[in-house]
Amino acid sequence: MPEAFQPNLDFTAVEEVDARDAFVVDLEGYEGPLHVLLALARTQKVDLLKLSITKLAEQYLAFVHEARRRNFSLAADYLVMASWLAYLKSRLLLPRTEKGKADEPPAEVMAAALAFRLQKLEAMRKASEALMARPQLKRDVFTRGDPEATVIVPSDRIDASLYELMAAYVGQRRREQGRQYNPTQRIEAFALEEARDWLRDILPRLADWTPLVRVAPVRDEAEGPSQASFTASTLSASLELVKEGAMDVRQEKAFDEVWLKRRGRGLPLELTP
Amino acid sequence: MSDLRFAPDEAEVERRVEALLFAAAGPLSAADIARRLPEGADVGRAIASLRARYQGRGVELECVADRWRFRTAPDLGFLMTEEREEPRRLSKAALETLAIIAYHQPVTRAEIESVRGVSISKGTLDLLLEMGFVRLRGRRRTPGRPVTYATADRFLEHFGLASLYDLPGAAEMKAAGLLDLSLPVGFEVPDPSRTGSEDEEDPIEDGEAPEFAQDFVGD
Amino acid sequence: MSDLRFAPDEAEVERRVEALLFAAAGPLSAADIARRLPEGADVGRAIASLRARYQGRGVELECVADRWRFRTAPDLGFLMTEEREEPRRLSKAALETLAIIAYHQPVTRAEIESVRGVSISKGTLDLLLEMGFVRLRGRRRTPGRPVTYATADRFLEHFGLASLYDLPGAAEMKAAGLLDLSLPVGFEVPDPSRTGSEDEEDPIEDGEAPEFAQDFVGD
Repeated sequence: MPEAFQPNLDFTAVEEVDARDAFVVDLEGYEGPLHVLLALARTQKVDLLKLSITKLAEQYLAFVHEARRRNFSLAADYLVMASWLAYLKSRLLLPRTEKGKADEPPAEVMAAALAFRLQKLEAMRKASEALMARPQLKRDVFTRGDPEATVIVPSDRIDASLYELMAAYVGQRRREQGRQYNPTQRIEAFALEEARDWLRDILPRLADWTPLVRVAPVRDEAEGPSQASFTASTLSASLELVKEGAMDVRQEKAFDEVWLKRRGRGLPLELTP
Repeated sequence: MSDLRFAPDEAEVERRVEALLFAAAGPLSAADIARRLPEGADVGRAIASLRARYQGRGVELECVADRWRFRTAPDLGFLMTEEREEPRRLSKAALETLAIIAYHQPVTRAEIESVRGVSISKGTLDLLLEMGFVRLRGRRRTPGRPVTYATADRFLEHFGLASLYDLPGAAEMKAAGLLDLSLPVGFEVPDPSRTGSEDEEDPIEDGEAPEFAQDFVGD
Repeated sequence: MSDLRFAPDEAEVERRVEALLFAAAGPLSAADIARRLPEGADVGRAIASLRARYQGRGVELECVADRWRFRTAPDLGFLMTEEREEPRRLSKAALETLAIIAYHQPVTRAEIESVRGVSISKGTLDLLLEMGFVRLRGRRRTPGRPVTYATADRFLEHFGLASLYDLPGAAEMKAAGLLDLSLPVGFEVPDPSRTGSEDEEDPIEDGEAPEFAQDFVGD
């Protein structure tokens, strides 16, 4: 069998992992420096409280070094941890007689704190594993597939008085009266086409500004469109003629009289407010 | 975890059948069960044994259309109902619909809608029927033979009325300050006890309830 | 139908409790059950008796989140191929976060981050909230009034835990001081001055849930 295909079934290989190989640590699974530290600490195979922080610091620094060698960009917090560990290591190696900065706890305390922190993370890691190992609903255990729905019998007591019933009735009848609408005649509108023809006919006579109401046809019979319709359609048609360049329309201010005027041939479109 | 290939003993088959029937979303046939057990497992025996085991318990094994399922003992059905304690408030729509039915009965759905000016949601009439305030009364002898609605006994009981004659009329509404002089002429409050001529209607026949009410009719 | 006013004997109470638990769509508390039984019925005794009766059967009685439910025996999970739901895979980060919340609750986001040494992505807490495993519990009475998180009943139900005391290894961790969020001096962590009592929290008010969770609050 060719050597290259020999699968490595020797599980002790995992235990022989050194700082350099620790780089195989899945960076996606272990999101931060603490996770990497924990993975490295496990390779020391000791109780986390007996961990050699000096050795761990060396392992971590080797890890960071390896990452750089491989041009693997590490997030800033990995580097912060690296410098903190380098500092901690140097202090741990100092003779005990030399004191650190006054406002700083002894190096041993800092090391113990780190070990404790790793222990906490380890505890949570184990806890999540223990949780996942429990029988889970709909994976390992199942509740009744076809529960019998509880029939809710509605309360007999209903909040509704006779007064409310009467009020509800009267309220609606009132609204109904308000809605009554009996159109007695067909509404006829002054058609837009007619309005346009009408305007074109009288256009020659609109040499001066003329109010809309005097341009619109005047209703002279009881039948036919209302005066409002005559006026409205004439206004609409006039706007179309403005667009065609045949006339100008102006209004001094809102709700004011609308004035119409024929546009002289060749005059530019007058933009009036 | 048990090994599927290892032939389970009788007691183990029974456990498995019990678990399968319990977790299933519907009744299972013996074949359904057998399919999930190792070959040769005696499903019939396990079912018979389970049936005996649950006999007289709060839960029983029942056979429906050749399929098996657990269900609570029939005499304990009353436990599965839950009394709702708070009084229910009728929605505005329900109260208004009820008022129209009360005063204009027998009335069709279209007529109710024409007074209300909006269409009635399916749920509103359902609710009134379910509560026993309203009943289907008959079919109007007009094209389409629409169903007519009327109040049911529960309506009178709830509002403390001896009969429909006692439903307050225009005079009482006026006295209650609900009607005033500004009301247009021609406003009339119909007298429901007088309009209910049977001649204009056919009775509702069994099983021909309108679709939207079928959940409640026959309860 | 049995008469509710007639005091049922022990065996009958057990039958009824059995029927109620079987029929229920979710776990029932002893109080839920007692409410449906005649006064004075010894629900606790009936539950204990039922538990013994179903011990080792295909279906067992289990306590989750202080409530009771029947469920299939854990060793028979392999049979339920049709009923099994593809579990939503939780990432390692989500699992760790869930464990930290479960073991340290009530816990703030900053505290979760201090245990893990990295910031939590928005999606992680969202997912746990959405799955109903985690809920917003209150606000810590510290500057900034940070929101605290706790597990929801659904978490206990999913993992088959009777209460938070039954979290695996919780007692040992607590004894080892591992569940204390205040770390020894000299290590940079956010300052979580906490012991987990309600006094230090304000309840979450309606509508003031942090933005990312608002879809889930109030469920």
